[in-house]
Amino acid sequence: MIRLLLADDQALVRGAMAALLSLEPDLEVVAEVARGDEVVSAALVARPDVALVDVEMPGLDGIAATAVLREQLPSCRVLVVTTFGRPGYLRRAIEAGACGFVVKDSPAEQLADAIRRVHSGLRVVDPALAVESLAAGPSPLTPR
Amino acid sequence: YFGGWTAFRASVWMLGVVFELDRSRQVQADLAVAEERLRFARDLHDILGRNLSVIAVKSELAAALARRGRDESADEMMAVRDIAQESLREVRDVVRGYREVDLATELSGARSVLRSAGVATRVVGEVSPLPPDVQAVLGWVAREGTTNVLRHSSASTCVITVARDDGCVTLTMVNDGVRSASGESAGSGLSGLAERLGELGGSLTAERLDGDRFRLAARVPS
Amino acid sequence: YFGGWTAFRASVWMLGVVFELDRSRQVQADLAVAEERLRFARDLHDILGRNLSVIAVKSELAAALARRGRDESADEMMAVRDIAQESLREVRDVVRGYREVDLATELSGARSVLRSAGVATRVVGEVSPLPPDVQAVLGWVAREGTTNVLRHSSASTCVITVARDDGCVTLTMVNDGVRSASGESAGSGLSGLAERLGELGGSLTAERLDGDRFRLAARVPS
Ligand SMILES: Nc1ncnc2c1ncn2[C@@H]1O[C@H](COP(=O)(O)OP(=O)(O)OP(=O)(O)O)[C@@H](O)[C@H]1O
Ligand SMILES: Nc1ncnc2c1ncn2[C@@H]1O[C@H](COP(=O)(O)OP(=O)(O)OP(=O)(O)O)[C@@H](O)[C@H]1O
Ligand SMILES: [Mg+2]
Ligand SMILES: [Mg+2]
Ligand SMILES: [Mg+2]
Repeated sequence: MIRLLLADDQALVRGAMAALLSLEPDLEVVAEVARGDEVVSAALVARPDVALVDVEMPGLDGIAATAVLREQLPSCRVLVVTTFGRPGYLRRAIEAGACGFVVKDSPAEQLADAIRRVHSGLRVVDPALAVESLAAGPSPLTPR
Repeated sequence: YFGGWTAFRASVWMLGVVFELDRSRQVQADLAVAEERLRFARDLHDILGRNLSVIAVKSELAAALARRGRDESADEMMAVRDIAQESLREVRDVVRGYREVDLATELSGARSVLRSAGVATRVVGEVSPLPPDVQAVLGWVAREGTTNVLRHSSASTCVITVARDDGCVTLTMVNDGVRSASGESAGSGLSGLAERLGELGGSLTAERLDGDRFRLAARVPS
Repeated sequence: YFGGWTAFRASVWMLGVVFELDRSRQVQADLAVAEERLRFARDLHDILGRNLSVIAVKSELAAALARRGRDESADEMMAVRDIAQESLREVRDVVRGYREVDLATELSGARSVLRSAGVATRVVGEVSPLPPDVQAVLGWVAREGTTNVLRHSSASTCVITVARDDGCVTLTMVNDGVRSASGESAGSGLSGLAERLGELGGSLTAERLDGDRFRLAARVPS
């Protein structure tokens, strides 16, 4: 059994993802949080093997949360999930110690497969997302 | 140093330049508006992206539940339908917004253009929801007023006020730095505005105030 | 006629004007770009509007089928998922289109991503000014190449070279750490690049070298 933590502030996505992944025989969701600053404390209690972490979350962004999680619970591997890649995301995610970077809307099969690969120590990078996130520097559109 | 001929040529050339500068201010105003709309579009993409992610994940879940003969699948599908309809409404609102003049956008465009021309500009009052035709006409007032400030004054400050009182909305622009009457014949910008306002039962006043100031005020029932 | 001092002042003023004119051309160019993007955004909204309508109708149908215990409901929901994913892809493409590809920026992005993944990376050669379409296609090569290094190798070093010779620009990426053939079927990244390069009269080669190395080389006339 691969134990999963899901961190996403979009409750609808998180709930549906949890239900979908739980249908896989080898995956089990052991914790869910909606804020970046709750990732580490939840992980220290539930001891997941893999954390799926959304980038844009209140409290602390998912990439910053990944860095802390990797430090506090190194046995837990991190798969960063997002709707949009933005310039700099991929570099920051890798720097923070994430093993994977995929879009949220990946088909369930692919998502489950990405989780298994990350769990076995492989790196997973969604190519389309990488293309969006590779560029250095801020987005040319006015930042918030 | 310049001889007479050169000076003449130079001033003809300058006339052309001044003309181009005017156009360039208009372009600047258009750019500010376009950029504002793009910001809007980007925000819309963010919202839609999020909604589409929910739709993708939930519909996959619904299919998985249906395959297992589980009753919740119908509920999941109806939830997907609701999200799709909600998103559709948002797209429609925004697309409509492209075709209409949106007063808030025009005002923020005006402010940013004036500021970038070195005019300290404040927009006072709030634009409560107004009917589209009122927004459109006041949007035109803001544009023409802004162009006039740039063309006919060396303003260092400008205050734009939007206010509501007994059944009317007024938009007022006051700037300083009015140049002494140039004698050049006035154009048709303000009279065009007065006409548009008249069609909605409104009116326009434009007057020189003390202290080199100019006030443009549009009033329209709403 | 102009005296020396006046002429001097006039020419200083003209300098300012010429400077402003340059800026105004820039503003005009920016406006053209912004308007192009808005057109894009509008098209996107039309597509999204259509897709969202289909999603709304199909998910309602799926729910009705599920309530009647009919198996087709799962297929309908998978179709909804596919439409949602397709729509998201289009949103992403458009959002990406807002960003002009600048080769120097792409290369420094590639270097920093690879370095943060522990790959010692050097970028060699210089990017002299290149036409936008050449920069765009080489930017794509850099992105796809970098993604491939991350996905298909355990590289410890990577060298990216940009060079010009007789009317061509070449971009080469060499990495080590090639994994033994994984048996998984290859994707379409490189063939897509070859196609884009072909449109500009260029070409792509990708080959395994001695010592677990991989070389990707793009060549395009410029
Ligand atoms: N904000 C202002 N500051 C100082 N003077 C102004 C201002 N707005 C208008 N004026 C004066 O009022 C006149 C009439 O303005 P109006 O907009 O009708 O015409 P115009 O700007 O000269 O030409 P057009 O708008 O047709 O291009 C201007 O020529 C100018 O002398
Ligand atoms: N830098 C590299 N190091 C090692 N092998 C590589 C490298 N680049 C490409 N390859 C090999 O070439 C194959 C074809 O690459 P290509 O980019 O066309 O497809 P892909 O990356 O597998 O899928 P896609 O790009 O469509 O997501 C890869 O599957 C991989 O085996
Ligand atoms: Mg989020
Ligand atoms: Mg005028
Ligand atoms: Mg590839």
